[in-house]
Parts: sequence; C-alpha cells; structure tokens
Amino acid sequence: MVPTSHYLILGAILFAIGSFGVIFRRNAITMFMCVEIMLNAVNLTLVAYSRSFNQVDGQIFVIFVMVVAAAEAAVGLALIVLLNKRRGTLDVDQIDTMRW
Amino acid sequence: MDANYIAILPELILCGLGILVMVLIPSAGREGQARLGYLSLAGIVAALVASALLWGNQGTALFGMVFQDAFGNFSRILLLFASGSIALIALPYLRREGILMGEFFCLLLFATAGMTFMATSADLVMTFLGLETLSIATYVLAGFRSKDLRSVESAWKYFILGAFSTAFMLYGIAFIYGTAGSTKYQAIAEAVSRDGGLPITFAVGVGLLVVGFGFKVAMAPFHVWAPDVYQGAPLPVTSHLAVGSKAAAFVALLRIFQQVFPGLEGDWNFVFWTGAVLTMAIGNIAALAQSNIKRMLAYSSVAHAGYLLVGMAAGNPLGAQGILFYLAAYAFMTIGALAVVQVLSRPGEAGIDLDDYKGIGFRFPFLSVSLSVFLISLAGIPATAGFMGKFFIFSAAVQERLYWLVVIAVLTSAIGLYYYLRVIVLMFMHEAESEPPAPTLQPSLRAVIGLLILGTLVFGLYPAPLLELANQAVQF
Amino acid sequence: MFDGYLLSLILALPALGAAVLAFLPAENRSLLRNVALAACLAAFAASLLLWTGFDPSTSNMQFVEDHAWFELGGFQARYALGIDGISLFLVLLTTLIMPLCILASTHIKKHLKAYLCSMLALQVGMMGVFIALDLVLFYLFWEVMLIPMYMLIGVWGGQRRIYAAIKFFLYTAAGSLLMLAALITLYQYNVTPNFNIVEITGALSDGRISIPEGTAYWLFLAFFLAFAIKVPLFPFHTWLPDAHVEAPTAGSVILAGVLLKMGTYGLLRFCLPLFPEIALQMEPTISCLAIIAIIYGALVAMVQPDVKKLVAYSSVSHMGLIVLGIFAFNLQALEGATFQMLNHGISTGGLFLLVGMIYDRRHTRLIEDFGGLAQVMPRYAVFFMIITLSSIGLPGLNGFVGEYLTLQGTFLANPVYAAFAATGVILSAVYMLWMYQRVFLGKITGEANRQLADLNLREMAVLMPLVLLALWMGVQSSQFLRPMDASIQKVVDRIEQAREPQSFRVENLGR
Amino acid sequence: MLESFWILLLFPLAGAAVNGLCGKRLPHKLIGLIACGAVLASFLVAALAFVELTGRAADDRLVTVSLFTWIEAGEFVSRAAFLFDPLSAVMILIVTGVGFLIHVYSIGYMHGEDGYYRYFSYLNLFIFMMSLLVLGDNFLVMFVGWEGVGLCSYLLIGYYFKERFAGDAAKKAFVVNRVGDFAFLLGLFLIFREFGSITYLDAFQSVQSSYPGMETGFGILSLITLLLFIGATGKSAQTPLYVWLPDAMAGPTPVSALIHAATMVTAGVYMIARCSPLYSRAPETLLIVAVVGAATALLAALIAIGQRDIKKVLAYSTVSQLGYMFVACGVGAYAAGIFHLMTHAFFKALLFLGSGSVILAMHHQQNIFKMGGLKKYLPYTWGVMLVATLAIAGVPGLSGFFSKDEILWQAFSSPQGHPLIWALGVAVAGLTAFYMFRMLFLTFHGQERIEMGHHDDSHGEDDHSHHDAKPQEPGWSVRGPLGVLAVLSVLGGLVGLPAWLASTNQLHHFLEPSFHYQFVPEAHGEHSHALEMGLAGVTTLIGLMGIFVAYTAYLRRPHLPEQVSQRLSGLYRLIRQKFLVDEAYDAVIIRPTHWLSKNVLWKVFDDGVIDGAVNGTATVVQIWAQQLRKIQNGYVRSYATWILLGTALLFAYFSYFAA
Repeated sequence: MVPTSHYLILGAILFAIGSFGVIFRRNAITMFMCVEIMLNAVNLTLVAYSRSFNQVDGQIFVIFVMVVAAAEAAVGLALIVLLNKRRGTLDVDQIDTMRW
Repeated sequence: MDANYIAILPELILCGLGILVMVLIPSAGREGQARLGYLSLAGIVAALVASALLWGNQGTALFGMVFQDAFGNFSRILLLFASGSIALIALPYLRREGILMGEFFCLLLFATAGMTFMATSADLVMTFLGLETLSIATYVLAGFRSKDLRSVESAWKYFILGAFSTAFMLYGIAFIYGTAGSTKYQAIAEAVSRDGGLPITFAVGVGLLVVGFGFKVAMAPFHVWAPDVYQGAPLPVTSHLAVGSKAAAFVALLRIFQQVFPGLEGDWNFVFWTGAVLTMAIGNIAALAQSNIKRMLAYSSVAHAGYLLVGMAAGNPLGAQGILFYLAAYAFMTIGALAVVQVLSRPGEAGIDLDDYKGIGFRFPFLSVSLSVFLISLAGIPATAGFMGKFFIFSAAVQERLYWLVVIAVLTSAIGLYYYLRVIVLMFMHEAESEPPAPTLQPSLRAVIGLLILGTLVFGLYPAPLLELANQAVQF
Repeated sequence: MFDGYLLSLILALPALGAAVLAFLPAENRSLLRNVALAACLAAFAASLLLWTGFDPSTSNMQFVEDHAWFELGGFQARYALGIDGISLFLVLLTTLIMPLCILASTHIKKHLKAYLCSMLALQVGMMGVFIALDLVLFYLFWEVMLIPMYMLIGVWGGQRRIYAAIKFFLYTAAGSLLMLAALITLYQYNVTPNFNIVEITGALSDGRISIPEGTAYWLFLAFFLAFAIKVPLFPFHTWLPDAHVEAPTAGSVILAGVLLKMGTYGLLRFCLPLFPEIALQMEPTISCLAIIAIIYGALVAMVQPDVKKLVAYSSVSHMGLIVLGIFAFNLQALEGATFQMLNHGISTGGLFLLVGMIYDRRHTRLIEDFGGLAQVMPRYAVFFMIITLSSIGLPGLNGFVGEYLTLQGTFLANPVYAAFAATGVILSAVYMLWMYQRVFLGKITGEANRQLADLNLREMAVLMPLVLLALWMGVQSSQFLRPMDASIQKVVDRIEQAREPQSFRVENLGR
Repeated sequence: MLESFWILLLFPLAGAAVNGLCGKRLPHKLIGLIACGAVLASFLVAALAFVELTGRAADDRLVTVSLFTWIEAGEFVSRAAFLFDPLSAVMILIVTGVGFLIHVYSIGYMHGEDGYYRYFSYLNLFIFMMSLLVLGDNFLVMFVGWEGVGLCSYLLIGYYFKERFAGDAAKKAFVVNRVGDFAFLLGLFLIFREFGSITYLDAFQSVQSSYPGMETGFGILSLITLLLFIGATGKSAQTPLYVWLPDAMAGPTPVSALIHAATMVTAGVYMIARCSPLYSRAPETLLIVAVVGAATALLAALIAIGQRDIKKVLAYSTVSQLGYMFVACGVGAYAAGIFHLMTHAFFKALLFLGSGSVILAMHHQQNIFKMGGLKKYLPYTWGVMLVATLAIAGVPGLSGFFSKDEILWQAFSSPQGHPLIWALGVAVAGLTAFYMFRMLFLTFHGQERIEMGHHDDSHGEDDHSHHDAKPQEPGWSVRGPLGVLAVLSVLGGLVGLPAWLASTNQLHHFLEPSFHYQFVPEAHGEHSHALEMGLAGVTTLIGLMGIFVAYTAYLRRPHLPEQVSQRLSGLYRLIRQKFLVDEAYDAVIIRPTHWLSKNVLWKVFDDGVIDGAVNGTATVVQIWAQQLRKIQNGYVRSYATWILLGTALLFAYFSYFAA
C-alpha cells in the first residue's frame, strides 16, 4: 500500500507546477488550465486524507470541488472567448488597459 | 441533526428567486427585465425580513452545515441590505448602459446567497461553496458590460486571480481537514483545543486559508487585483465587490478566527498585524496618485480593508463588534459614494475622472453634498459612521496593546484625508472647466442615497442601536 | 428657565438655523442673512443666561446634562455637557463673535446659503468643544468643526485658498488623529464607568486610576501635539499665516477669535489635569517653545508686508504667551492665560474684522499700498487704534490685564521665562505701531486711497461691541476673573498634588 | 472734599469723552471751554483737598479711597484705589495747575488747526492719565497712568500725523518707553513676589519689616529698584533711553510744554520718590541713579549747545534738568527732586510756551539762526522768556536757583552723595546758563535774520494770508498763561528756601510724611550753613560765567562760535550730531533685528525650514504614491506573482511558527 505521504507529496508537486504555470504561461487558456491543475492537486490531497481517515467526507468535498471547477470553467472559458473578441489576443501580457 | 430549512429561509428565498428569475428572463421581454429587477429586490427584502425574524434562534441547521445565531443574522441583514441597495441602484444604471437584462439580478441573487452562506456557514465545505457561488456569479457580473474591453478585462483578471487564490484556499482547507479530520468548525475547534500543538500542516492550512480570504478582502499583498477589477467592473458591481463580497469574506474570517481558532491567537494576529499595516499604507498612499475616481475609491477600499484588519489583529470581541459596525458603516458610505459617482457619470462610464468633478459642487448641490458626506465618512471624520467605526476598531486594538498598529493606522488615515478631501476641493473650490449636462437623478436613487446618508449620519451621531446589535452578534 | 437643557439649546440653535436655511430660497440674500443672524443672536442671548445663572463659588461643572450615548466594551460614552469657570467665557466669546461675523459678511455674494450654513455648523462644533465633558463627545466636536472651516477657507478664500485649506486641514487633523489614539489608550486605564473628563480626573487624583509613567508620557505628547498645532505653538504654526491670509474675513475672525482658543482650552482642560506629572516634567521644553513663539512670532510679524499676515504672526506671539502662562501652573498665570484667551479673541478678532473692511474697499492688504488713511477714514483709524492698543496690552484695556497676570504668574514660577516673555511687550508695540504708522499716518498715498469711504453704520455696529468689551474687560476685570477662580484653583491644586509625589504615594498605600 | 478727592479724575475723563465723541460737531469755543473747564475743576478739587490735607496733623495726612476691585487672582489683588498724601498732593497740583494754564494757552495756540477737538480730547485724557499715575494707591494703577500718559504722548506727538516725521517720532516715543516699561513690569513682578502685594503701603510695610537697614551688596531690593529705574529712564528720558524726547518735539508746542517738560517726563522722578522706601534701602541702585542722572545732565547739556531748533534746545535742556532731579533722588534727596520738578515745571513750561509764542509769530519757523532781534516785535514774550531763562540758569532769587542749589548741596553733603557728582552738577549748571542764553540771544537779540516759516498747508488756512507780515504778539489766551507762569517761575522757589535762608524748608516739611517708610541713614557729619552758602556761591558764579560766555559769543563777537567750531571741528561735529546715539541704535539694534527677522527667521526658517519640512513630507508621500502605483502594472501574471509571494511568506511564517 502506498503511504499517504506519497499522495500528499505528489499533490504538492502538482500544486506547485500549477501555480508556477499560472505565473509563467502567457496564454489565457493555459493559465486557466494551470489553475485546474492546482484544483486537482487539492482534490488528490483531499482524497488521500479521506482515505487515510477511512471516511468519505473528503471525497464528497472533492465532488463539490469538481462541480465548482466545472462551473468556473464554463464561466472562465466564456470570458476568454469574450476577451479574445474584444482584445483580439489571448496573450495576457497585452491585456493591460487598466493599470497604475 | 436535522435539515431545519427554516433556518436557511433567506438563502432559500434568494436561490429560489434566482432560479425563477432565470427562468422568466426569456419570457419577460425587453420591458419586463426591469420588473425582474424589482422582483429580485422584493426577494432580497423578503430574505432580509426573514433574517430579522430569525434573530434569536440558536444552534445549527442543515445537518450541522450552518449556524443559526445572531452573528449570522446580523451579517445576513448587512449583506442583504448591501445587495438590495445595489439592486436598486443598478436598475437605472443598466438601463442607461443598455444592458438591462434579468441575468444581472439573478446573478446578484446567487452571489448574495453565496455571501449569506459564508456568513452562517459552520463547515469549511459550506464556506467554500458560498465563496464560490459568490465568486462565479461575480466574475460574470464584473464582465457585464461585455461591449467594453475594460469590463471584460476586469472580469478576466478577477476570474483568473480569484480562481488562483481559491486554489490556495482549497489547499489550505485540505490541510486543515487532513489534520483535524473534519471540515466542521466545531470539530476543528475541538481538535485545536484538544491537542494544542498541531502539526505543521495545520498551521500551513490556516495560512493558506488566509490567502483565500485575504484575496477577497483585498489584504495586501493579495489586493493587487482590486484596483484594476474595481475600475473595470460596472459601477454597481464595483459596489458589490467593495462592500458585499468584502463584508462576506470578513464575517467568514471573523467566525473562523474568533470561533474556531481562538487557540491560535499568537500566531495569526501577527499576520493580520502585518497585513493591516501593509494594506493601510498601500491603499492610502497609492490612492493619492489616482486620477480616476473609481480607481481611487478602489484603493480607498483597500485601505479600509486595512482598518478592518486592525480589528482582526486585535482578535477580541470588541474587535469583532467593531468590525461588524465598521462593515455596516462602510456599506453605507461606499455604496453611497459609488452611487453618486454613477449618477454623475455619463453613458459608457465616461466622466469619472477626477477632473470631471471640477466645479460641480454648487451646480448639483444634492449630489455633491452627498458625495462629500460619504467621503468625509470614509475619511473617518466625526459625526459620521465612518469615524465611529474607526473609533471602535482602534479601541479594540488598543485593548490588546497594539499601540503601534493604532499609531500607524492613525497616520495612514491622516494621509488618506488628503485624497478624500481632494474630491471636495475639486467639487467646491475649483471653477468648472466645461458645462456638463445635468445628470438625471431618479427618485429611487435619490431615496437610496438619502437613506445611505441618513445611515451614515445617524449612526455617526448615535451609534448605540447598531453597536448594541453588533454586541449581541459577537456573543458566540 | 431652561434648566437642564440650556447648553443643548445653545448648541441646537445654530444647527436649527442651518436647517432652516437649507430650505430657504437661495436668491433671497437678506432673508438668509437675517435668519442666520437671528439664530446666532438667539444663541448669544441664551448664552447670557449661562453667565447670569453661573455660580462662581464652585469648581463643579454647572448646567450639566448627562445622557447615555453608546456603550463600548463595558464603558459608556455619554452625552455629557457642562461648563465651569474656564469654559464659561469661551462659550460667551463664541456666541458673541459669531453674530458679528455674520454681520461682517456682507461682501459674500457667492453661494451665500452654503456660506451661512458653514458658519452655523462651525459654531455648533466650536461650542461643543467648549461644553463637552465626555472625551469622545469632545473629540467629535473637535473634528467636526474642521470641515466647515475648511470649506470657509477653500470656497470663499483668496488666491491660494486651496493650498491654505488643505494645509489647515491636514495639519490640524494629523494632530487630532494622534490625540484620538491617545484618547483610546487612556480608556485602557479607566476604571470609571464612562469617559467623563471630570470623573477621570477625579479618579486620577485620588489614585483609583494610575497610568504608568512611560505610557502617560506618550499620551501627554499626543494630546499636547494636537493642542499645540491648534494653538498654534512654534514650530507647528506655519498653517496659521496661510489659513489667515486666505480665509475670508469672518473665517479669519473665527479662526483667531475662537478656534485657536480650542488648543489652549484643551491644554488647560485635558493636558494639565490628566497628566500633571508629565506636564511638570515637560514644562521646561514647552515653556521654551512658548517663549520662542512669543519672540519669534513678533519678530516675523514685524517684517510682514501683508497686514493680515502680520496679524496672523502676532497671534502666534500672543498664543505663545498663553501657553507659557498655562505651563506656569499657578493661579495668577492660569487666570491670566484664560483671560488672555478672551482678549486675544476680541483684539485679534477685531483686527481681522478691520483688515477685512479695508480689503473690501481696496482689494489689497499690502501695507505698502496704503498710507495716510487716517485722513480719509478717521473713524476707521480710531477703531483700528483702539483695537491695536488692546492688542499691544495698553493698561485700561483688556489686553493688559491678561498679559500682566500671565507674566506675573510666570514670573512667580520662573523669573527668567517672564523676562524673556516680557520682551513681547516691546515687540508688539513695535510691529503694531509701525504697521499703524505706515497705513494710517503720513500723507495720503495713491489715488485709490483718496477715494476710500469711511466706515458705515453696519461696520461700526460690528466693531462697537468689541471696543466696548475691550474697555469693560480692561476696567472691570474682576467681574471676569472671579467666575474663573474656583475652576482654575482646581487645576492648580491638581498640579500641586502631582508636585508632591511623597504624600501621594502614602495615600495610595493606605488604600 | 478730601475724602472724595478722586472725583477730580472724572472731569478730564468726561471732558476727553465729550470732546472725543462729539467734538466734531461742537463749536471751537465750546470745545476749549469744556477742556479748560474740566482741568480747572480738577485743579480746584485738588486745591481744596490740598488745603484740607494741610489742615490735618502731619501724621494723618494720608487718605485712600478704593472704588472697586480691578484685578483679583488669588493673593494678587489690585484695586482701583487712590491715595492722597503730601507727595501726590504736590504732584496733582502741578499737573492740574500747569495743565490748566497750558490748556488755556492751547486755545490760542491751536486756533484754526484741524482736529481741534481731537487735540483737546487727547489733552484732557492726558490730564486724566497723569492724575491716575499720581494718585494711584498701588503700582498697577500707577502703571495704568504710566502707560496712559505714554499713549497720550504718542497721540499728541503724532498730532500732525500727515507729516511723516510726526508719525516716526510718536512711534519712537512709544517704543522706547515700552523698553523702559519692560523693565518696570519686571520690577513690579518682583515686588509682588518679594512683598506679596503691589499696594504701596502694604509693600512698604513689608519692606520695612524685612529690611530694617540698608541692603548690603546688590540684592533683590537693588534689582527691584534698578528695574523700576530703567522704567523711569524711559519715561523720563534718561540715558540711554532719552532719544525719543528730542524727536517728540514734533508735537504741538503746548504738548511739549505740558507732557514733555512739565509733567509726564517727571513721572520717573515721582515714581522714585514714591518708592523711596525701596530706594533708600538700596544704595547700589542709588549710586546708579545718581551717576545716570549726572551723566544725562551733562550729555544733554552738551548736545543742547549745538542745536539750532529752538524746541530741540529746550528738549535737551529738559533731559538735562531731569538728570538733576535724578541726581537728587540718587543721593536720597527726594524732596529736593520733587522741588526741582516743581520749579522746572514752571520755568520749562514757560520756556516752551514762550517758544511757542515765537514759533507762532514766526509762522512755524523753529530755527533760531533764522530769528534774531525779535525782542523788538515780541517784547512781552521776550520778557517772560528772560525770566524763565534766568530761572533755569540759576540766577539767585529765582525759583530755579533754590531747587538746583538744594540738589547740588545734597549731592555734596548727603551720605550717598559725592563731591564728584556735585562737580558735574556745577559744570552742567554752567553749560545750562550758556546754552539757554545762547538761545535767548540768538532769538531775541542781535541781528534780524528773520525768515518766516513755510509751514505745511495743512494747519490753519489763514497762515498763508499774512506771510509777509512782521512777527506779532499772540492773543490774550497765550499771553495770560505766560504771565502766570512767569510769576511762578520767580516765586516758586519760596516754598523751599534753604536752611541758610529760612528756618524750615516748607516743602520738605510738608512732604516728610510721604517718605515715612524711608530708611534714613545717619549723616556722616555736620555741614555748616556757611559751606552750603559758599557752594551756592560757586554755582552762581559758574552760572553767571556761562551767561557771560554766551553773551560774548553770540552778541559781542558773533564770529567766535564759528572760529571755535572750526578749531574743534571733531568735537563740534560730534555735538552737532548728538553723539550719533540715534545712529548707533539704528545700526546696532534696529537694522540687524529687522534684517534677521526678515531674511533669516521669516524667509529661511519659517518659509524654508518649517514649511519646507511640512511641504516636503507631502512631496515625499506623493513620491511614494507614484512608486507604489507602479506595482499595479496591469499584468495579471505579475499580480499572480504577488499573490504567490504573499503565500510563500505566509507559508514560511506559519511553518516557522508551528515548528
């Protein structure tokens, strides 16, 4: 049996990858995908804990997270489409109308 | 453990009505959209009445997922009041901008439901759900003026950064769950008090939780999104962001840190101390350099988050009481100020540069005086609720001997005086450069602004009733 | 007749006047003026009842009103009003100056309604400062009055009005915010159930409240800074010349006549009774600043080319003397200082009124633009002379009594201070008379000066009360001093108690 | 009448008020009548009270009346209370008597001037203030009068306020007096501190009990008396504060006579006499007083020699004569000082009024070198002026002789005196005789060098009409007072005949009770009448010599002065330029202070340092603001970095804390 800590470490690595992805990728969709990676890293962590406690609370939570992530994805992708329409690019570094 | 749906009646009303509005949108026709607005408003009022009627109930409901207590009800009333005013203010705005669509109200209803859930939540899952309900609805609201790049950009920035910080918060929740074995507040509190020294993962979890809330309340350095997003979002949504979502996050924070983690005291109030100092300083100083009133008010909103964080840093019941009072005062003055800005702006959100305010003082006396009152209250000058709020919060901090924090708070608010006063200077002391057409002030708006002024002044002069309610609310 | 709510009435009358004004048509200027004047006069009449009903034999607060206001963390802030011998005349001074200011504001044409409302609001704030007994209430009034003053300077002021208004506001607000912090801190040590200054002082003096010395030191500094800025004490005075020069006449009059007194009143009411030990410790520093203010203010006043600025710097000098008197800690000096507060209100207020009158005619205040005015405006010259003499402390007029008592008291405390401070006697004559000479004496210079009209009836009606009062206070001084006696004695006793730490400690052990 | 002597204060006050408030609408005759009537009434009251006072026993000659409490603060009490004793009786008689004469004179002199009512109002106010000064029963009431007469002096010097110099002179007088008052005030503070009261009698009693004998060394008493004396140097124009008096001649001539010769300037002498209980116990101060008095007498006499303006000559002469009075006080001979004060009031008032008559006749020509030979046109004026000049020159038999002689005798013989002081006094007597006769000769005798004055258009339109006319004697209202004063100048000395002429010096005897608390040191030895008489002879001789020199230089050999001045050009120039005292004050005090105030305190310190710090703070915050807003660069990735950074910090903090 794989110890819980392994899942946790994997989760942490995934989370770190996701968060650095958000910072270093310039494409809007990729950025959003990186956020999804982070959410899934959390899901993995939750499930791992849930299993270690032998209870389902964490797993139920994961389902909630997935639902929320789906809703977020819907809104987010719609926004990205809109953004592309208004700005004509998905390069986030060119989206700086408002600053200072 | 039972459902006790009565306890979540306000949320049920909001959600039910939200669904109903959504369903009715297509059939209402162009003219009917406004009626949907009034319907939503009625729903919010009904929810508010329901919350008031629930005052006095104790215990938990919805299978232990929500509390029923004075704190929750106080927060609900506060949040509902904010949303109600915003709905009323939004109607003429949406009509003017040509985006009068029922979706706005339905999203507002959902967001409000999310906020009230955050206020009553007894479980991190519930808190998360409330937060996300609020957030997702607000992402859309921020981009509601979809024809305008600024609005879309605002929505996008809010969305991506919001999701980013939510991920941190979720990760934190996961750690807390992993340490305490439950997401229920009570269980976590018991775990904290049972085995005092919790493993590092718990501490990290709490820290990450702070990131999520810090983002919502615009605590430095998690405030970076606020200026851009506030500036780009439609004006009523800016109000909603500045007041509703911030207040919801604060009450949730309060509940978590006052009710669940009192044992952690020494650790997290340093975080809030630092956060408060940074937030007040950055908000107040950066606001000095702004030329757009909306953006200036965004920074001001950041600064006010700082003052509220002073109350968090105090971490005592007095601080909680002060925060609740301050949130109410803050709702009056910020919604009021942005409402006046809205009235004075022109279609397409033009005319919101500070220069546009030159010399309007004696031309539109009602609006200018109202704006002045709200700004004076924001500046924390007495005879306004804003002063009383600051007074209570600083008192709480002093009670915990956080003298330096209070001194810094006081100095930064002295800096803050400058930019609030500058607007008054522009309005009353400069000559107009052009002759802008008189803005139209709908009776409903006049009524809302009047009401908000009344609240600002009455609670500034006689805070006792509100203060007493807040006092009851913080008796967890 | 109005027992029990006389003070509230005095407070409410101007507020009521402002409320009525808000609903009157803006076009009917004379109606607006008359309503405002009526409100002020009513307040003045009501305040006269305070004097007639005042009992000079006690140091207790009189005409007390005390109602619950709000409760916070176990303390009660209360709507507590009351006056004693220190505040009695400051209240009267306020209610007297206001109607005169409204009478003297006929040159205001722009936004008259707002102007009058600001004036009345200002009056409420200033009155409140002098009569509030609750610390929170005091602070509320203290800050409230900033806004209308800010508007008066900023909207109806001169060329650089905006700079002056903002400077005034930020300078004073910065000080008062620190006071707020101190005020809050003070509560941490409070054992009385409320924030009443009298009760807190009482508890401090019988040892029920004790503040560690380190804390008390900072608290004192915070309070002191707020008051010192308001006074304004050197080196916190630079807002004053700008504010005075730019403010409209009535604004300057109120600023000099009443607003500055709030600073010295605060020192007397709060700094001394609350922190007598620290006051004693800090006395050398503060006295030195006060002496510098006296001499420095006078010297800088001497070389000002603008009459208003000259009077402004002379205020710095005069107020320095008041501060010096307050920190001499004996009855003579404190009574002299309190008396001098009234004098300064009358003489400097009068000077600003006079300067305003000539400014209305010539639209300049530069001394070099004038000359020989005594020939074209003899009545004006006479009034100016009398007020000038009052300002430079000529015996027989009010200024002398205050100056003399203050210096006498200071001398008893420290002869060297008094010797330095008394040079102000010489310098004030130098700058005032030199200015008078250049403006009024000699040949008439310039065609514009030849055409000037002398004072009209209204203007004389504005000045006459001040002149008569200057005479009355100069001759029948004891009528004004006697009501102060008991209250000031109490402050002195408080300081004396702090001077003898030994017996104080023994008392504490006994408890 | 004695118990209600204080009502004499009311008449001039009422007169001043009536003339001041409604004088503009009153006819000139009535104005004069009111003013003169008021002073006359005061004089009559004073005279009646005086008579009653003399009727009482010597130790009962003291009346105090308290009207109301003026200032009260703790132990500090000052009542509006008045004291009538021999000293104040003599003073008030001089003040109201001479004052009345000068009022009458003014009716003629000021005829046709602008602001006639203003003049009389001020003059009455002056009498009121002077009476306060003299009658007050405590230091503070005296100080009211003290400053009040200063004010009147200011107003009257500046009477011709259209002229620049009048305004300058008025301000100078006030400010210089203020310098003295500064010290005077400190003296009062010290008196209250030491003796617990500022009422004369209480304070003196306390002095007597705490200082049974003289103070040794320079102690508190010396300090008090010195401070008061500095006040007196201001008011009574002594070194170093005499500089205002010559300038004060800018005022109308009757004012110079009343205020700047007869009454106000003698206030210092009165004050010292009043405080004799203090002074007599402070030998150190007495020495200073005597030396300052003598030095002033000499200095002013020297300057007087070189003056060309008739009034300036008289002004310096006044300074010089006041010096005598201070010498008297300084040697402890207060009564002698008061005696000289009185005679001086007579003859100096007469001199001024006479010179006024000349000036009037010469259409405001004041330069004695543009007069000459006026005796022909103004015989009456010449006559009275001659009497007065003889009196001041100390010619035996006239009032000035007796009073001056007594002072010199006391300077020589009193325990505090010194032959050196006597010698100085004698020298000054010679100089006095010289410059007074110089003036008289240049004005009335010798060649006619008449050049009429071109006084400014501002006073009296009718002046123009007869510019070419010869000088004429003025009217009765001018001549009358001159006559009375001439008589007084001759006979005034009889009240104080010296011991070698009469058994009792009546004035001394009368004043004795006022110096009750005085400490009288034991005399060192007996001096014989013969010595006193001999010394008087010496003085007289010197005086006659002075007259003779003046006669030689200005009548017999008119070229002599020029030759002498060429020979001694340095000294002469120094005297002509009044020893450059004014210039020195200007260069050492006034200019540096002004420059410092303007360029350093105001421009550099106030505007630069303090305001610079204030505005600088604002600028710094603005700069921060500009920097801070740069964080908000609009890039969402950078925002995410900030969030991550914050998270990392939190992470670090919490892991550190939990560990």
